[in-house]
Amino acid sequence: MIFIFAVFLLTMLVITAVAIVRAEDLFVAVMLTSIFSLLMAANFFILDAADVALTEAAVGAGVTTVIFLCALSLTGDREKPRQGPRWVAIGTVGVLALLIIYATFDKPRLGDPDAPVHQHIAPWYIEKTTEYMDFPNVVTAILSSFRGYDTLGEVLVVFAACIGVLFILGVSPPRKTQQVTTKNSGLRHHLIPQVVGRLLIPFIVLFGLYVQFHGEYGPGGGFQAGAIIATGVILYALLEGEANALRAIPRGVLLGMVVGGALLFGGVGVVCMLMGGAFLEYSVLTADPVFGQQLGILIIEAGVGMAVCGALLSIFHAFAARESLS
Amino acid sequence: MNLLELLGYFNYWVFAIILTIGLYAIIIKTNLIKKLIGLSIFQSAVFLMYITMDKVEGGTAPIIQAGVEDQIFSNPLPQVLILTAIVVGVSTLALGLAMVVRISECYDTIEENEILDAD
Amino acid sequence: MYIVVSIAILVTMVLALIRALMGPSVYDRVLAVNVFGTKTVLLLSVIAFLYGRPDFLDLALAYALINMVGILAVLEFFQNRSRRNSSIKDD
Amino acid sequence: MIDLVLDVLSWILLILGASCVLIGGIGGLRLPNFYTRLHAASLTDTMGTILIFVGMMLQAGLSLATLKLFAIMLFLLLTGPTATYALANAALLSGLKPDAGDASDKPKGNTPE
Repeated sequence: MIFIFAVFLLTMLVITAVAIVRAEDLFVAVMLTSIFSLLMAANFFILDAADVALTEAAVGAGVTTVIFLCALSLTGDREKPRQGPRWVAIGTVGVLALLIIYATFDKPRLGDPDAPVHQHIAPWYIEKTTEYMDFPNVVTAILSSFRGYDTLGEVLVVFAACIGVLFILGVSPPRKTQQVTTKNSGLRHHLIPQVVGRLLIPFIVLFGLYVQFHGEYGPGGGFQAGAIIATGVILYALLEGEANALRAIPRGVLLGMVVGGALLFGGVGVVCMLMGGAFLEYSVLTADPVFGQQLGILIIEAGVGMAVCGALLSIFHAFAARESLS
Repeated sequence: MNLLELLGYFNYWVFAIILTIGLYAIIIKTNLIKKLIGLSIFQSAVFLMYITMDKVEGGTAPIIQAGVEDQIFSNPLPQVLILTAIVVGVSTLALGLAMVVRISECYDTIEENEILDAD
Repeated sequence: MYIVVSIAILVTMVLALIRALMGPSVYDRVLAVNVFGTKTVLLLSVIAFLYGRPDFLDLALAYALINMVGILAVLEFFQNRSRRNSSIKDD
Repeated sequence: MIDLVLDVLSWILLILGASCVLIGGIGGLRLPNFYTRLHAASLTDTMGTILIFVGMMLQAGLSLATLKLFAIMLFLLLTGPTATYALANAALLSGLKPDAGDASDKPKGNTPE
């Protein structure tokens, strides 16, 4: 049964990938990228990865498309056709594909319960989650507690990427500097999208909060919630103009969210050390170790959500502000 | 090797094909944004491989249901790795796009060969 | 029975993908992307029932809420582009 | 008895919805120009969505899942026609003429792409 879905979805995935690479209009390529992301999320879902599919949905449907479009409107959306032979590259990647396909025959087949991946530490995680944390979502438990160091590292990478974008785009462009035109947003004149959009924004933010705080019990967590809330604010910026969105949530607040989220995550770790445990060992936070774990996970998930939401919005505003300058 | 077993490898083959499509775009396209799109396709292929590995036959997503005994769960560990990687992927993609925007402001083009000629 | 429904949705997704690849105008492609998004929401809901885990409907809910943002962003970008092109022509 | 009736009813709704979706998909591919294709898309967006979701709600019974399904249906019914409207409006403003007599694929006037 899963094979029917897999054959359909994966074939569409390959066709879309080929079409993306062949498209000469970059705008078309970006639109096909959003189809690619939808297919990827459906694939993740049928392969039992509900959390990953939710992340792909939250990120791929809104944020990626918007950032790509902002960059396109700053650079130009036509790709110049390439002259010269391309059979060398085709030959190289063809041989590489055949090599990888040959290597896959050594891999355990799809869904084999005896595969080495499933023997190592994963069963221990599944078994101990109920004992240590007493909530059902094993993915959240691993993400925030068992492998908390990893997640702290990832949050710092998001933080660093956000700072990098602000450094690169924050400086004023070399030409046409003082021409701040009051560009009116294209969607402002359309009544229906505006009304429906205004109606949707609170629900998007509410759903983001639900994903944030329900992450221990169902698919969700800080990463997904941050992306969903950021998408809601981006929708506001599309409808009301970017300047109004910036007035609603100023840049300082966004940066504060990024820094504060990362600091909250690290701070919980340090507090754990001060209370006699190891770094990010939440059990020592309260007298009851299970409740301590739950409390620690709740706080650091909030930190992750803040950091991701702030970082994505800062990146969006950096691109959009550049757009209104040029 | 019967048909079903061959089909079981289908996910890995698609991973290989998408990976090489992304690599092809990175190698041969001179447009920098197209290169970044190729990079994100490449990245998605790696995600697909990890998620393919986590599937267990007859398993369900690793969220323990109350009152259901003897459930098989798919492997949660690759899911955790990929979940964080997706968000990190978007922010690094934005970093790359920011660099492309700066390059286009300085050189007025985002074609690689024209930039090399201008230098 | 859910399988019949999901296969119908999958076939529709294939048709929408063909329309997205064929064009001919950009609006056709955007329309195809929109149809594709709606069909993904339907497919995810049906699969959640097929797998017997209706608590995973969150995913379909996320897409139902967020999908419009991408379409609106594309339209706004497109309007800006045509306005920019016409202003270049005017100069 | 009532269970059986509900079951049969929900299957009928699901099959009807699936056929609506399929017809819309075929229409989106086969119809001659953009504005006619919009009609096909609206068939899958509204009729197919309502039928399939009501069918699934009857299957789910009274539970949290029904509430979520209702929310998804509501948001799809809000966003789908809005997106289609915005699309049609943008196409009209850019000069793509809805011409009933001419069934050609070629856009008229100075349309971008």
